[in-house]
Formats: sequence, C-alpha cells, structure tokens
Amino acid sequence: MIDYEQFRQTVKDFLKTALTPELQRAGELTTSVFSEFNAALAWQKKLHTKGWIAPDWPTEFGGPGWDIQQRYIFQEECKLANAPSVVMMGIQMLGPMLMHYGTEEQKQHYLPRMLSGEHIWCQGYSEPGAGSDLASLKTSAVRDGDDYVVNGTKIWTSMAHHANQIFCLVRTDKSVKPQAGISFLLIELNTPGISITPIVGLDGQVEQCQVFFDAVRVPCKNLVGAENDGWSVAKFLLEFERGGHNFTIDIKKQLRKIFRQAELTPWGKTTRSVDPVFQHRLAEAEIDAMALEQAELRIKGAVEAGGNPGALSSLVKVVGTELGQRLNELSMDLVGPAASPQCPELLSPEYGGDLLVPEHAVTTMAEYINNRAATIYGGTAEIQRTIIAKKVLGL
Amino acid sequence: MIDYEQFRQTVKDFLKTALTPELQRAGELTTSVFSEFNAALAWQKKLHTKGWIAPDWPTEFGGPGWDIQQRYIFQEECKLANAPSVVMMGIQMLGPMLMHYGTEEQKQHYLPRMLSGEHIWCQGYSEPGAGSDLASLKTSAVRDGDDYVVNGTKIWTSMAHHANQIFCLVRTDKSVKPQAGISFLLIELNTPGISITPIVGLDGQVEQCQVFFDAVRVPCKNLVGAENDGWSVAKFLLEFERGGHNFTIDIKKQLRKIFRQAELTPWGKTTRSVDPVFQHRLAEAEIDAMALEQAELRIKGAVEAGGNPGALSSLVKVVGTELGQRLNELSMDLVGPAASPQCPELLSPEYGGDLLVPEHAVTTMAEYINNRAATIYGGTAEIQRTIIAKKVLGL
Amino acid sequence: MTDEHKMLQNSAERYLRENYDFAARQHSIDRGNAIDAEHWRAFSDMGWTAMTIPEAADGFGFGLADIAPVIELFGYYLVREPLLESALLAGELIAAASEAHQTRYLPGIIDGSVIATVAQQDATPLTRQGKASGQRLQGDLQFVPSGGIASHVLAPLRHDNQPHWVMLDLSLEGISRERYQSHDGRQGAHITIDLPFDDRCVLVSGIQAEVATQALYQRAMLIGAAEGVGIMQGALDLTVEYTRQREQFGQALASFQALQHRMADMLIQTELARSLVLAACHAWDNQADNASTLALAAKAKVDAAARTVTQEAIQMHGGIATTNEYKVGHYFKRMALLESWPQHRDALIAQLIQNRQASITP
Amino acid sequence: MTDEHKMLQNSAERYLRENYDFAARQHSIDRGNAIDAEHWRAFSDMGWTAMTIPEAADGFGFGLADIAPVIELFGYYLVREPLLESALLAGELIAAASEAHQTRYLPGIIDGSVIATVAQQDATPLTRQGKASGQRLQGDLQFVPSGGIASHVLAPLRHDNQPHWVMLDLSLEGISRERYQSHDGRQGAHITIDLPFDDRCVLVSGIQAEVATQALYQRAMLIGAAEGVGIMQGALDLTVEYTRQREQFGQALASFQALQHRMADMLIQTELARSLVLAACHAWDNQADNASTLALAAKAKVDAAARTVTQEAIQMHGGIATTNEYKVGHYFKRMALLESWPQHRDALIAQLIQNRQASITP
Repeated sequence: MIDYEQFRQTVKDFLKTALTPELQRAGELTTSVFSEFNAALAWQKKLHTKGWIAPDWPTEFGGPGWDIQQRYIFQEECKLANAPSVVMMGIQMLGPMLMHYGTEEQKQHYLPRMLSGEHIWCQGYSEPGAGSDLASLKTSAVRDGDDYVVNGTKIWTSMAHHANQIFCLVRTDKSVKPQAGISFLLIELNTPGISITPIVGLDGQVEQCQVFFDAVRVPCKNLVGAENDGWSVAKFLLEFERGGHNFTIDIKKQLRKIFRQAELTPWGKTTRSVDPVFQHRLAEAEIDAMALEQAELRIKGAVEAGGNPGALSSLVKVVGTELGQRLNELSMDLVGPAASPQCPELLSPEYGGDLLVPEHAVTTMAEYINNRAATIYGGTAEIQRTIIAKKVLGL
Repeated sequence: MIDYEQFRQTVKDFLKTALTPELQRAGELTTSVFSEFNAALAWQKKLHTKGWIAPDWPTEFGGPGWDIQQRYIFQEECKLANAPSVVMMGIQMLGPMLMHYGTEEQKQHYLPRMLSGEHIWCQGYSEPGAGSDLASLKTSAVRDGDDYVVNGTKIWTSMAHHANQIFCLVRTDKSVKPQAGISFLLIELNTPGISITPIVGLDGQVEQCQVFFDAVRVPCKNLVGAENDGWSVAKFLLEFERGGHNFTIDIKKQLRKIFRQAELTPWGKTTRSVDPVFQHRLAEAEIDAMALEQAELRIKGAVEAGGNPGALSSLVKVVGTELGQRLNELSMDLVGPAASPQCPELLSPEYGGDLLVPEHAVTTMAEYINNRAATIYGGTAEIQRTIIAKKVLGL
Repeated sequence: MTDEHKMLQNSAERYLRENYDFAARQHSIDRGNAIDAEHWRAFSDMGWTAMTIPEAADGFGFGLADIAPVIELFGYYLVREPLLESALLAGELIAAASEAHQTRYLPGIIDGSVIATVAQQDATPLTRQGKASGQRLQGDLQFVPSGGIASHVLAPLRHDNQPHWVMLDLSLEGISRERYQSHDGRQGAHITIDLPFDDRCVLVSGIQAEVATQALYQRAMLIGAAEGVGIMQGALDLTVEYTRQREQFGQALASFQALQHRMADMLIQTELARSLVLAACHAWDNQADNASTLALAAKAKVDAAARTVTQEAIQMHGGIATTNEYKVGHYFKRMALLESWPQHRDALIAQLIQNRQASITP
Repeated sequence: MTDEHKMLQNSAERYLRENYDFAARQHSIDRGNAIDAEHWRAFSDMGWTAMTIPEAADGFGFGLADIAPVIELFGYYLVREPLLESALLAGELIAAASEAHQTRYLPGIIDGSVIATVAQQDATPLTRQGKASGQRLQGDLQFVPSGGIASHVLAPLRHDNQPHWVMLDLSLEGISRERYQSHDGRQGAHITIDLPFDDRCVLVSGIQAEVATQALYQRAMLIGAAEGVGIMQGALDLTVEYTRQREQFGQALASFQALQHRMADMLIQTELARSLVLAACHAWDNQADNASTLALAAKAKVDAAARTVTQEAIQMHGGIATTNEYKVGHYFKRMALLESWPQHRDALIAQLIQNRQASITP
C-alpha cells in the first residue's frame, strides 16, 4: 500500500528545491497551456534528471512507476507550486502512441530523446480547411524509393517555432475513402523544404504556426504503423488527448486565484469577497468544479480498472474547458480596467520593471483571450457534444 | 391627435364598473392563456355591449376604431385590472382571416356571431404526428355533392369542449405536394360524426381536446379561400398568431406579482425583496423585459407604417415566451413548499373556503406548469429559431 | 459496492420495472389512493424499509453511498410511496434516539406499519404550554410532505430554550390534518397539534437534538439529490426514446443536430450530478470533513441541473409532454417540488459560501 | 430620424466601409500609431466631431438617439480613434460649462486639434494641496482610456468637500504619463499630475459638478452600449458570412442546425440590445424620468449580451478566430474592455435595483 501523504511530501520537498523563483515566476505568468519556452525546457531537464518527466510512462521506457493517484498528486503539486508546463506533445501524445505502434528501432531512437528534451515535438494534424474534420486532409506523401515526398501544409501546430520534430498525418492514397488513405509520419523539422510561419495569437503572442512542406523527403522508416493505417493511429492519439488531462487541477488553481482577486477588489465599502452576488456566482462555479472533480475520479477509476474512458472523455473535456472559461470571466469581472494593458514584457519571467497593473491582474486578460481556444482545439465543444450524442445516447 | 391619457382614464372608468369582483377574481386565478370559461364568456358579453370586444377589427366589422397605441393601453389596463381573458380564437385569429379571404356571406354570417359570443371557435390545425409540421396533416375532406365529407382527427384544440365551431385545415388533394392539397373549412361542432375527447393537462385541468371526425358532412359553402389553397390561408393566420400578442403586458404583470411575492417571502431576518442575490436575478429579467418592450414597440411601429412584422414576430415570440418562463421560475423560487397543493377548487372563482397556501402563491405552480406550453404552441421555440436563421440570416 | 448492494439494486430495478407501471400509478392517484398498499407491502417484504436501519435494530445498516443507485430508481420510476422519508430519513433520527424509542418505532418502520414523515426545515417548532402538571403540546406543521398518508410525524419542539425532536402518532386525539393532493401525486397535509404533553414522545433533546437537526436535513439533501439524479436519467431516457421514433419534416427528431447537442447537455448534467451525489453520500457515510459542503453542493447542483433537464425534456417532446397521461411531465412536477425540500437552492448556496469562508484560514 | 441624420449615417457608413480597412488598422497598430491621423482628420472634416456639440457652439446639436446608428458603426468597424470619448463625452461636459470654457475648447474638439478623454468613474479625485498662494494640483489617474494619445483629460477634483471637474492640457509641465498599448488597439495611460493649481482649469463645481458626474457616466453608458451593439452586429455578420462559405464534413457550417439556432440567438440578443439602447438614448435626449434606469439597463444588457455574442462568434469560427490577423477576435477584445467602462455590470444592476426600490411607493 502506497503512503500517498508521504509521496506528496516527497514531491513537495523536491519542488521546494528544484523550482527556482525564476521557474516559479514563469509558471505564474503562464497564460495558456504553454509556459515561456526556455523555462519549460529548463524545467523539463530538471524533471528528467530526477526521473519524473514522464509520469504516465511504464518504467521500462523511463516512467517513474507511479499509480494514477500518485500521478494526480504530482500534477497537482506542480500546478499549485507554479511549476512551468513542459511542452508535452512528445511525452504525452506521441510517446504512448509509439510504444503501441512504433517499431523497436523507433522506440529506441525517439523515446529517450523525447524525455531528455533533445527532441521537441509538435503535432501536424489540422490543415487550412480541415480543422476538426481531419479526414479531409490534403498534405500528400508519395513514395519515391526509400523516401516519402511530402507536399502540403499544416496549421495550428503549437510550438512549431521551438520544435525540431513534427509528427504528421499525410495522405498516401487518394483513391480510397478519405479515412482509409492516411498515414502517420515522423519528420525532422530541419529537413530541406520545410518552412515555418508563426501565427500571432489574439493576445499578440506566438504559440501556433503554419508549417509548409515543399517536396520534403522523409525516410520510409519514419512511417508509424502500416501505410494507410494512420487513421487508427490518430484516433488512438486523440483519445489520449481528450482523456489525458486533469482539468480539476487547473480549475482549483483558478479558483484559488479568484478567491484572492476577490479579496483585493474593492466593492463599495468592502471587497468583492463579501459581495453576495459575486459570491453566489462563484459558488455556482465551485459546485460545478466539485462535480467535475468527482466525474474525473469516476473516469480515473474506470481507467484504473482497465477500461477505456471512451465518450466520458468528451464529457470531461466539455465541462472542464467551459468551466475554465467561466472562471476566466469571473476573473475578468474582478480586474476591471486593469485588463486593458497589452504589454508582452509584463508576462516575461525576466521582466523586473513596474507592473502597470495590480500583480494579481497581470495575466487575467491574456488568460481570458487564450482560453477561448480550449473549446476549439483537441476536438471542438461541438464535436464533443456530437460524440456524446452518437456514442453515448445512440442518436 | 388622440389624448391617450384621457383614453386610458376612460378605459379605467369602464373597468371600475364593469369588472365585478367575481370577474376580477377569475382574472387573478387565471393560470394559463385561458380564464375560467363562464367568466370569460360573461366578460365577452360585457365588452361586446360596450363595443370593445374586437379592438383590432376595422370599424366596418364592429371594431372600436382604435389605433395601435389605444389598443395597447386597453389591453394593458385590462390585464392590470385582472380582467379575465376572452376566448380569442375567433376574434383574434379567424376574424381577420375571414375579412381577407371570406365570402360576403361568410363575413355576414360569422363575424357578428363571433363578437357576441354566440359562436365560440376553436382551431383545428395540429394532428397526432403533425404538430409543428403542419404540411403532413392527414384529416381528409372529400367532395360529395354540395358537401365535403371529413374524416380524421385534430389534436391540441384548445377550448373545444366549450366551443361550438371549429376552423380546420383538411387535405383535399393527396396527389400533389403536401402543402398544395390543403383546404380551410369552417365546421359546426354539433354536426353528426364529431366527437370530442378532453385532454387532461399536467396541472390536472382540461384546456385541450382531441376532436374526431367520422364521415362528417360539411357544406361546401363553408370552404374559406379556394380549394387546395388552405396553406396560404393558414400561413396568414399563423403570422397573426405570432405577431398578435403583446408579451410585455403579461410580463409586466408577472413582474409586479414577483415584487409582491418577494416582499412576502421570509429570508433570514428579512425578506427576499432585499436579498441581493434574488434581486440581481430579478433585475436581469427586468432588463430583458425592458428590452422586449422596446423590441415590441419597434415592431408595432413597423406595422403601423404598413409593414409586415415578418420574422421579427419570431424574435418576439421566442423572447416573450422564454422570459415568461424565467419569471415563472422566479416565482417558484419564492413560494417554496406552498407550490405543492394541487387543488382545482382553489383556482375556481366561486371557491370561498380556506386557501391552504398564502394567497399570492395559489396560482404559481399551475402557472409554472402551464406556461411550459408557451414555447411549444403557435410554432415551437425551435421552429422560431429556424425561421430566424433562414429568413433573417439567410442560413 | 459489494455483491449485497448490487443484488439489492438489481432486485429493486426488476421489481419497479415490472410492477411500478406508470399508467397504473396514475390510475391509483385518480382513484384517490394516497399510496398503493400493494407496493408498500412489497417494499417492506423485499427489505427496502430496512436498508439503512442499523443492524442492531434488524436492519441492513447500509450507507447512503451503497444504496444511492436504489434511491435513484425511486426517482426514475416516480415512486410516490414515502419510503425514503420514512425509512431512510425518519428512521435515521429514530436510530439516533434511545433504545426504548428504537424498539418502539423501528420494527414498525421495517414492517411498514409505521409510515413516518418529517416536518419542513423551516417549520415553526411546537411548544409546550400550561402548568407543569397539565402541559399541552401545541403547534401547526405546514406542508408536511406525505403528511396525508403518514402514521407518524417527526417534528421539532422548542421548550426551555432547548431544541427537541418529538415523534407523534397522527391518530392521537388532539391532532387534526387538512389533507391535500400534491402536484407530485402524493398526499400532503397541514397538521394541527393540540394535545396533552407526554414526554415519551421526545426522541432527542439539547445538543443531541441540534446535531440531529443538522444530520436530518443534510440527509434529506442527499436523499433528495439522489432521487433527483434518477429523475434526470428518466427524463433523458424518455426524451432519447421519443425523439428517435418521432418524425417531423420526414426525419426522426433525434437526427436534428440542435436537439442532439441539447440531449448531450442533458447527459452531461446528469452525469455531473450523479458523480457529485455519489461522492457526497460517501463523504456522509464516512463522516468526512467536507461532508456538509458536499451535501449542500450536491443538492444545489441537482436542483439547478434537474430543473433544466426536465424542462428540456418537455420542450423536446412538444405537446404530448403537457398532458397528464404522459410520463415526462411528472418528472418535471416532482422535481419542482423536490427543489424546495428541505430548503431552496439559494439557501444552500449561502450556507456553502459560509462554509468556505469559515474554512479559509487567513 | 430626419433626413439630416440619415445622411450622416449614410456618409459615415460609406466612409468607414471604403476607408476603415481592418488590415490597414492592424498595420497601423503594428507600426505603433496610437491613432491614424488621416482618419482623425477625415472624421473632423466630415463633421462627426461636431455631431452632438450644441448649435450655439457651431455643432449640429444632434441627440444621442439621432446618431445611435453612427455610434454603432464605430463598433462595427472597430474604430479606435477616440472620437466618441472626445467629441460625444468630454464635449458634452464642456458644453455644460461656462461660455469661456466652451470657447476655449469646443473649436479644438470640432477641428480635431483637441483630443479629450475622461477619467475612470472610480478614479480617486485630484486634490489641491498647499497654501492658498501656492497651491498644487495633484493626483494619479489610472487606466485612462486613450490617455496615451489624448491632448486633454477631464478629471474629478475634490476640494473643500466639494466636487469639481477640471480639464487639463496633458502637455503641461508637471504632468507625466506612462503609456501602454491596450488590448483593443488603443493607447491608454496612467497619468500623474503635480503642478501649480490654476483655477481656469475648473469647468464646473458643486451641485453642477455632481450633476455633471451623473450625466457624464450615464452618457458613457449609452455611448458604450451603442458601440457594443455595433460590435455584436459585426461579430454576427462575420459569423454568418464565414459559416456560409466554410465547409466541414462536406457541408457548409451554416447548414448545421445547432449552429443555426445559436446564430439565431445572436441575432435575437443583438436586436433586443439595439431596441433597448435606442429607447435609452431617446429617454436621455428627452430627459425622461426613466432615463437613468434605461441607461443602466441598456449598458448592462449590452455587456452581458455582447460577451456571449462575441464568444459565440469565436467559437463558431474555430481556430482562425484565435489569430490576431482575423477580425472577429478583435470584437471580443474590444468588448472585454468596454464591459468595465464606465463601471462593471454588477454595479449597474445594483444601481438599477436601488432605482426601482426607490420608485416603488409603498
């Protein structure tokens, strides 16, 4: 029997020493799912050294051998201690997929480099004109000797401007049904013919890119799974993306922040922390947060018992993302005109100047803006509801 | 220039004498769009004597010659004075239609009897299996000499158990497109072959019926408009149904009642009338009520200028009915367990016994129940939104 | 969940599915039956009345979390016999009283001869009036749920500045009731009490009564919340079934995307509520620190979610849902009344905010 | 609406449609331009700066209801030059001051050489410190909208327990600003004031200042609300256009019923808000009894409705809406900031409740 409280203490002790004030600051100033890249990489290296970089991985590939409860505790403590988020497209998404579908050679080459941070991965799924409707993708890979020749473009590739690897869905057969002719390829981003255009987000920052492929030669050994079987590989991965996130941890952090913001927001002769109207609205969100936490625990229980979260992942994704957005609105209700300044330098961990706005308000507007994407990426809220309607309700 | 304030006073003076306490009580105890039938009929006769029974009608047919503003004032004063509602399927819906499509003979026969209350009309549109989708109706009328022979059934015919006349959409040609083969017939309810089954509503009361037609012979002269042209007649009427209602008047009355209920509802050491949380929720509904009122005035202005309210009627219907339902919920929030008793006698104007519940709470639950139908009849909220999407937004 | 609980759930599911026919329920109401005696007997024969009664008193001693799925079934099948109130709620308070009280009442609750109900949370407590020698117990209890059919009522008494709970046999001289038909097919009552005070009616007093009050109404929240989850599930299932077979404009209603997404929301709300209620029952059974908070949250969540879900169910059915002979509207009506039992959601949330503010150390 | 107003609306519509290109706006922002000087000149050349200035001061003297459609256009085209603040808001307060003040400032407002802005409603008033002979005017104004580009600011002053409004030339020695880029493409500033007091800066005092404060911020509500209606309309139009041409799963997005109904809701909210704002402007122009209530209600309605509408617009666009080069997200950002100007919706509603409770005679 694992002593979880002792485990929690072990994590706390590690965080106390490993998480420098600079890294903490980077965590605090995170306004989306990504932290400032250098801090994220530095933190990845520390976790890697400690052997904790891939909590979900089996020990044979370098995982720490934790059970679900331990992983949750680890994630929670990192979040509450304001650790930066690590760029997880490799470890969280590609890794498990390679363990399942990859060749022995692929596993030995890629997995360790993913852990160490030598390889930073990004995901090439969406294309202009094919967002949630993946089956209509057009980027093509044509066999030529021992290579595929790739032409086309991928969009919404998060962190591509920092990454050196990309995993892609490409069309290898146009003559069959849309889903049937797709393959899964691993591509080095420094291969000739690849160019990357950053996309400036609504908050003025770059997180997404468009990646262009112009006659890019990719060795055939970089194919994962069978040719034209990319669809099942992708579906495996998408389910991981939906089920792999503990929204409750983020939600709890957001709630804590709102309690504090409310205490600091003047309201008549008192503060918003004792305004019954605001508190009622906040309490309604708290109730949904409690319900979400219990729903996540139910899913975790099912997964632990060997089940597949299936469509319940869709439920959690819808509720987790929409509740997060409601909490963003509650924060906005508190900061008022302090939401106005759009000053990237304020959000840089290195910045040491005047804040312009109260410290608690620095990230609020950017979070409000960036989090609109939460109900769009990884399958829109509409797609999730359709999945629930079809798969759970049988409509 | 009409002196509206003086007109309002004239209406008030009339109401003060004509509206007996019994009639007022019937108005107060109204829990749906219909008041107790005997009171409604008695009130209709009084209005008829006064010449005010058909505010919307042209003077040549017996209308009082009021402009839109006067009609609004009249309706408002009646509602605020708790006048019972008159059964209006004849005067409000069929009448204007007959003026437009009816023969001279039909006008002369039906219009005066509508006004006097000698004819009480009900509407035979919906059928089991064809609610909002009118075009799929099946009740047939087959020509046989100078008669049509009608077979089939109509459902959701409000007040059919009190009515003596029904206007119906019937299928006169099965060989053409669904909309094309429909005709509009006027039928006496005492014609042999007609039977009426009351439908008990969720509140335990009867307002709706199902009407069965078994080889019912209807004289051909009772056809309105051309044979197989019933669809355009029906559409004319549906638009009247949607645009003909001033929701604001009902909403204002509901709001007044809620203010009073809140004052009478204990809450901690005070009452709900000073509970910031409840008041905030109420104020949000009040704001929407103000917006609805102004939207209705805009439509009225457009109609007065000779326009057709068109799809804006759909907007008003959606907002008016959904807001009414929100107000029902606010009332429910106030009455608590006093909502429990389902005692039809309490809602009878003649009842003189103990009330069992506070006087302000007598109608609340029944109103909450009955008003769910408001977003279903006369074109569901879904149909209205589809109309807006197609006709206004062009989707 | 052990096999024992699973068995109970399965047998309850089977009995209600096969015997608790909705049309028969309505017919029984129309004939003026406050409960269906056959069902009441069956519930007790099958041991449901003993589910949460302590083993020492010949019950099964199950926790609320063990039987939450069974409580859900009461909502799902619109059971109107007040078993939850009598056996799960009143039974619990009696089980907290002296052995003499337990011996006096619990066998009756288990065998169904005692039908106990509980006063509203905001009821004005009864009083003791008169000289010590000839004191009278007096008061009015308004809107007592199932008060029309109950044999006993649990009521608060305030005397000597102390709270007490009394258990009163409603057939006693000096007790009268004004019965009324309730919108959820039950029979409620106003109960007027004016009789000589007999101290054997006092179950608990003082601190013990205060604790009992807290426990009683928090338990009422949990039981009501679990019933509400069953109501949501029932309304959702009917809606799914109806929209799949009903056609409009030549298509099944269930194929319209706008309705699909709204039914998905109904499912989401039902599952969220179920998760929270189950956790709240667990916390209650384990006397966890956050048991009170979770009970408040669970009932508040169900009240809001079930209001929307039952309204949506009616809307997506259309006209048929507004008739008394169709089932779905009865979920709506039951929920409308359950919402104020034992208190309005706004009061629960106010309490929740207080709990949180008390728990945050500065 | 007279022909004159209609003409103004038409010409504004034409100018903005043909010249106020979104890509050019973004480009101008990226180059660090706080405003686009060419537009600013054009606005004044076309007389927009004079719309509501009294005729006596060479303006057109239009009411807010007359020009509400023009204000909407400022929202629709995401105009970032602070014409509404300068000419419609500050201009009104100046017009309520003495003729000397009017003569001093209004021609500049009309010809565009004066760009006036207004302090936040919850700004701490400035103070006068020191001896009578050498008093200093001091204070900080935080988050002054368009404070980075303004030539003048209107600020409250508290002195001798009396309220005053002062108009300050921001180029004066003793005034410094910390400019910042604002999320809505404008340039805000914190303004620090410490300079010798000169009583010519005082526009109004005492009762007159109190009235001016009320009027100023209620007018800010109306102007902001009308701009918000334009934002909603813009977000809706883009969404309709985008979903009609964008295909998914082989069908235009606009053909999905779930989206159709949500766009219908966007239209409903836009039209409701528009109706209320127009009525509130009328009431304001006519100094009706309910002018204050309607102004509060109109802004509160727009704040809530436009938040949802702009969020929905982003959601229905999907990924593209999260990029800075696409227009729809800028409606969302502008609205997010407009929501707290001049006060948060919760404060408006609290005031509204007070108004109602004061107006109900017992």
